[in-house]
Amino acid sequence: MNPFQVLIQTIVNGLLLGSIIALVAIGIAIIRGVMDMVNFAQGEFLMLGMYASYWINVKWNLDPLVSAPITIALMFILGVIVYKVLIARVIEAPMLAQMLLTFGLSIVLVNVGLFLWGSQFKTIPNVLVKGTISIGGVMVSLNALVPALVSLLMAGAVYWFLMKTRMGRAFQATSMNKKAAALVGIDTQTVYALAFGLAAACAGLAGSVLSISYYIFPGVGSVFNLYAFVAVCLGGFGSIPGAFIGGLMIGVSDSLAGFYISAAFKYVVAFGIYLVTVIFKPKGLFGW
Amino acid sequence: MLELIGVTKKFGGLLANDNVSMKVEKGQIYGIIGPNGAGKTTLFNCITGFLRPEAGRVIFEGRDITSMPANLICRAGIARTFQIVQVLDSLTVQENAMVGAFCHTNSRMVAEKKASEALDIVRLTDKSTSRAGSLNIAQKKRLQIARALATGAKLVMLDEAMAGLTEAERVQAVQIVKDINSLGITIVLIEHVMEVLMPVSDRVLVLNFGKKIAEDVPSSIVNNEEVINAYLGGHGNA
Amino acid sequence: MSRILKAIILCSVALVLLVSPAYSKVDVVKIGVIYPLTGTSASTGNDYVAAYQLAADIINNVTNIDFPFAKTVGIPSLGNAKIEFVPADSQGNAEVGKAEAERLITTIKPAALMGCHHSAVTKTASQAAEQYGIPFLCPDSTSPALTERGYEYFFRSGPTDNTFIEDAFQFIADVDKAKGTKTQTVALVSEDTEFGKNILNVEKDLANKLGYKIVETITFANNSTNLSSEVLRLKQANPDVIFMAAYTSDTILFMKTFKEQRYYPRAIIGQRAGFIAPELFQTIGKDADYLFTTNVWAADLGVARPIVKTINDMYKKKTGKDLTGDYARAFTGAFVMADAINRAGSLDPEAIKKALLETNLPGKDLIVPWEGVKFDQKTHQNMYGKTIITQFSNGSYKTVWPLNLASTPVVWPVPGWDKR
Amino acid sequence: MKKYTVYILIAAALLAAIVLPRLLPKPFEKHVLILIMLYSILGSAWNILGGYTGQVSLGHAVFFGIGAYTSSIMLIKWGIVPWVGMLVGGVIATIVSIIIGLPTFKLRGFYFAIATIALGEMTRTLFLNWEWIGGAVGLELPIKRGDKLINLQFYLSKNNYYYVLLGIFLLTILAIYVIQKSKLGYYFRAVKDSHEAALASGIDTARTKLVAMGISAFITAIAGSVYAQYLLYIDPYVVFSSAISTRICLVAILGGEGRLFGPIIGSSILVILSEYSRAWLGGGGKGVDLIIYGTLIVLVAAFQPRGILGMVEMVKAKRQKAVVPNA
Repeated sequence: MNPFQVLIQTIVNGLLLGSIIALVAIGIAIIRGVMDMVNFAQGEFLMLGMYASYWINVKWNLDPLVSAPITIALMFILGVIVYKVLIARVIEAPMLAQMLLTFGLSIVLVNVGLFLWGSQFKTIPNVLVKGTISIGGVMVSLNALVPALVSLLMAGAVYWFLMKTRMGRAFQATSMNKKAAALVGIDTQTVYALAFGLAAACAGLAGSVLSISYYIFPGVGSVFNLYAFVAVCLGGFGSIPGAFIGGLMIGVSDSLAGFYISAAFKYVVAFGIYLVTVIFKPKGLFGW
Repeated sequence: MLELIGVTKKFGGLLANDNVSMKVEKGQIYGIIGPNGAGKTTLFNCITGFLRPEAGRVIFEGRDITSMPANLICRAGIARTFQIVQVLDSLTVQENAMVGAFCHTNSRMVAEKKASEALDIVRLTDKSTSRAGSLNIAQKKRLQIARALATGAKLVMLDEAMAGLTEAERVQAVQIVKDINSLGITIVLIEHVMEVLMPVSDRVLVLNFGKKIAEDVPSSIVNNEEVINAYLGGHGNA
Repeated sequence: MSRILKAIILCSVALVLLVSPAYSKVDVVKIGVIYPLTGTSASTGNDYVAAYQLAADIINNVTNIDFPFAKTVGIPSLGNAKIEFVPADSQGNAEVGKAEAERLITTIKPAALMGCHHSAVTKTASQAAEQYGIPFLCPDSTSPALTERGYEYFFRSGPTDNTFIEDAFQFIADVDKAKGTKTQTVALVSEDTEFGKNILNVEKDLANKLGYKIVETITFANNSTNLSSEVLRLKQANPDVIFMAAYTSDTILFMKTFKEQRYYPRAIIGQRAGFIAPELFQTIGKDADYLFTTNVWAADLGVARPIVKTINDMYKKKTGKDLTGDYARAFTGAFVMADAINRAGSLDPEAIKKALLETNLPGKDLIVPWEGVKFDQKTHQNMYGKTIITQFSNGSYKTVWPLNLASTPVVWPVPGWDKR
Repeated sequence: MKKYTVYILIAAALLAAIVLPRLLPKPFEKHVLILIMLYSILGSAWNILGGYTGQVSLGHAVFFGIGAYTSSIMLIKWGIVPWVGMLVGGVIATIVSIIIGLPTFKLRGFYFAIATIALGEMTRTLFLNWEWIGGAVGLELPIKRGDKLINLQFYLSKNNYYYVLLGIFLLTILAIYVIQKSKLGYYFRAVKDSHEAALASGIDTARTKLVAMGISAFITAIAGSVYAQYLLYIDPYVVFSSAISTRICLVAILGGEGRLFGPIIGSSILVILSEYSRAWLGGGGKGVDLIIYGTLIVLVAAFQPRGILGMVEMVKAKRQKAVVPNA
């Protein structure tokens, strides 16, 4: 590979990684945007989504991409239940209580996963999409490309939903002014429950597409969680395009730093870029 | 005492304050009126250091305080309240006032004393051990004033201290403003309720769309053509 | 609300009260084994425990195999007392490992402690044992520093990183000669914990000493989300051989990324850990083929020595998996310990320590291909530990080096992705 | 009369704290006590910044690690007694906290919290690759037998570790109490409640936050030094782990953030629960202990968001309300 190809390859790798980070980040951004709280358990929802895909594959031999609607539906229901049972109790509470709850939830979910399915790494054999294509010497793995495309579509769809649909506007109204929203007949509790469900469903979709290329184990969520949070902050908490672009930026900086500087310091560089950005734009690139 | 020369503040393309000049004399009650969005609060923020004006100067007691940090402006002697009330919810009423009083003292005793005096003036002494978060809106507005007073300010700037109050509460608030003024403290008031502002003010500034359209004694303001057209005429009893 | 408060208080009180000492019966020899039973290395830890339990089964029951302690019940010199390996969870965390060591020492009164897979945990747990004067036998951690501390009660039956890496370079020299290749450049890839860094340091020294050119050195973050830039660097550096030290998750990700980038050097030589985890084959299947790893054990050693196969079959019956180098070492350690206790004829730590120092097990009593177990009198490091090199093929490890143990001819150089 | 009762209560609690390790003979119990004290200190230190001043840090392991590393390096490389290293570590941590604080205090709420997580991870990576201080291989502290206080290493009696930590804890509590009653304490709480009101009261909010962070970092580093002396082994995964940062924060929130005795309550519950549940259930390898641990956190958060002390206060308030109408 000549230096130019290497550069392109590095950027492509970064974009592919970034889009996976964005998949998780979008869910965090929805919850933050609508409910003004942060869900530290979003990575664990991703883990559950991956296991759902895995077990559906084991039991009915369905490819994760085929079973994605089932996974999404399951995760949506789970999200609504989690909201109703737990989150609803802290929605008015101070930030610390919300943090505490979602922290605890993530510990519980990881270990319930460990309890039920053991700690072995699992992957789904014989997925539909596999192989690598070479474009001018640049290698693009198809089962990494699928999550990237899905991530883009998901960001677009969620954005469209929030901006253009009636329900989406109700979400937005609620996020801007709860009392006013209630006055015009929006049931904020329902909106919150749906928003939480939607975020969990996003994690479900992310789990489906990620399970074709990544290994699955109970701690898989934490692998992505931190990067996803940084992406959301970088993009501006609550902004869907922000989360998406933040994810891509983190991915690309990780990849470039890993290749051109040092693999050992790639996290330092990626986080450093984030810190420098928020120091100059404290609410992130697209924050409001 | 306080002089503004050509203060201009932009938000993006929007001119929130356009070349505003004004002069407040010591001991005055100075009113600022204007319809919603006229730039009154922005002007307050520019004076008190919460915003940096793009152009113009703010002079307080002969000192240029333009773009000084808000906390230093407070130390220089200008204290303010907020339109959206900002009290320290988890502290008691007394403690809220003490936070202001610590501006010029390190001693708890002194701060306690100053705070009690301020609470006396705003008639909140009986509430001094309650949590500020448990007060009603009128009490919170008065508490803000107490905190401002406790800082030992020479100039107190009140942002809509009367808005949203009942008739009785408003009468009480006007009385408090007069009491404070009688202690020799200069006051700048923002209101859009004209009836409240006019009787107490010595001088009134009218803002519309960020521009100063008049500055005069109240009796002249109510007869000013431009004010009637732009403000009273267009918006009735706004 | 107050009901919850009460519940919480009750729970806490109950927790405190329930900490009663587990009474140790005289007729049971208890040995604490500390491994990561939760957390990212949990599956490894649990398989270790299974290996100890298999050892206990063989020692405690009459088993019709030709192996020490198999034909008798328990420890003969202690009135056939049964041996019990009591697991404790280190969570892979040094502080927890030490706390668990102390807890075991003071509650179950173990005759000895064993463990702990992660070198950092072994360091702190053995510290506790040293403080209490309890023998600590480490069968698995490979950090050379462990036996350089001059501890009185610390013994290690397994080989150290130095041995593994020296043998790996010897393997390259031998295979170069046999196949007529010439390996000149190497890349060193290590994860960033104690395990990886130790190996990296030893590898650097040896490569320089033996005249190999290091064209790339990479330390990567343990549990990475993505390793594509690391792989790209390797691809650009294009070394003849890649040396790699990684735990399971990263090994899986590395192999996937190598394939995605369609890159394979002449050979990849792993340093155990992720490369001998059963999940590697279970998750990436045939893509694991041709991987080399240093090792202490492989099932095909059973071809020459049936007892090895028998014991592997027993383990497989118990867990559904083959033994690996890790678990075979632990199993071996269990017998080293049983042997010492039997010779000591008492549970007194000093007697057991003395017996350990006098250990002299012949290679035929082991399932690992070592000359035997005999501890250096000063460092307490087993002097006879030995490496084998295995190559993955069809889901199992085939011994390819040393040549006298090889069951399969080595595939060298390894075919690229497009030629499989 | 009321003050009198308070004094008696304090004296009784102190006495209990001193006698407690004598009543618990098993080293594991002492280990638990030591951890409780350690996390009480850490939680109290966190409380200064997070509880009183309202800046939620999820990266306090940075200061903990700096403390642990400074005293260890000074001991190993130059043979300087850990007490000196401890103070130097505290000072270095304070300087680092100011360097971190200057840019990050512009960030509000979650942005600050996430930035501190990122900083924690960055610091750990730097230490992992910094060979001079041992890198990933870590540092083993030389064992000094003979239990001299000056060495801060107690080979025989774990009680001494506990008493050292108890002493530091009491000093911390005292310092916080004094601060609470002073102008600084009022300023901390003002900054937490309303940034605008604080500014308008003449408070230099940035400086106030820096002071809070500096004090908090100093105490955290001191605790880190003692921890290194206790474990006698440190590496970046041990002392810079995000799990420590999280736990420090949980301890303070669980007990009731911004309350003097919140951390010791939170730490008692959290440490006892996690240590004992692991001891009983951890051997199974199924994570049951952590399920219980997590569930407790969830329950407290969902049903008593203001922490245990918040709950106690609420119960008290209810009783008072119930009494008042009759009286």
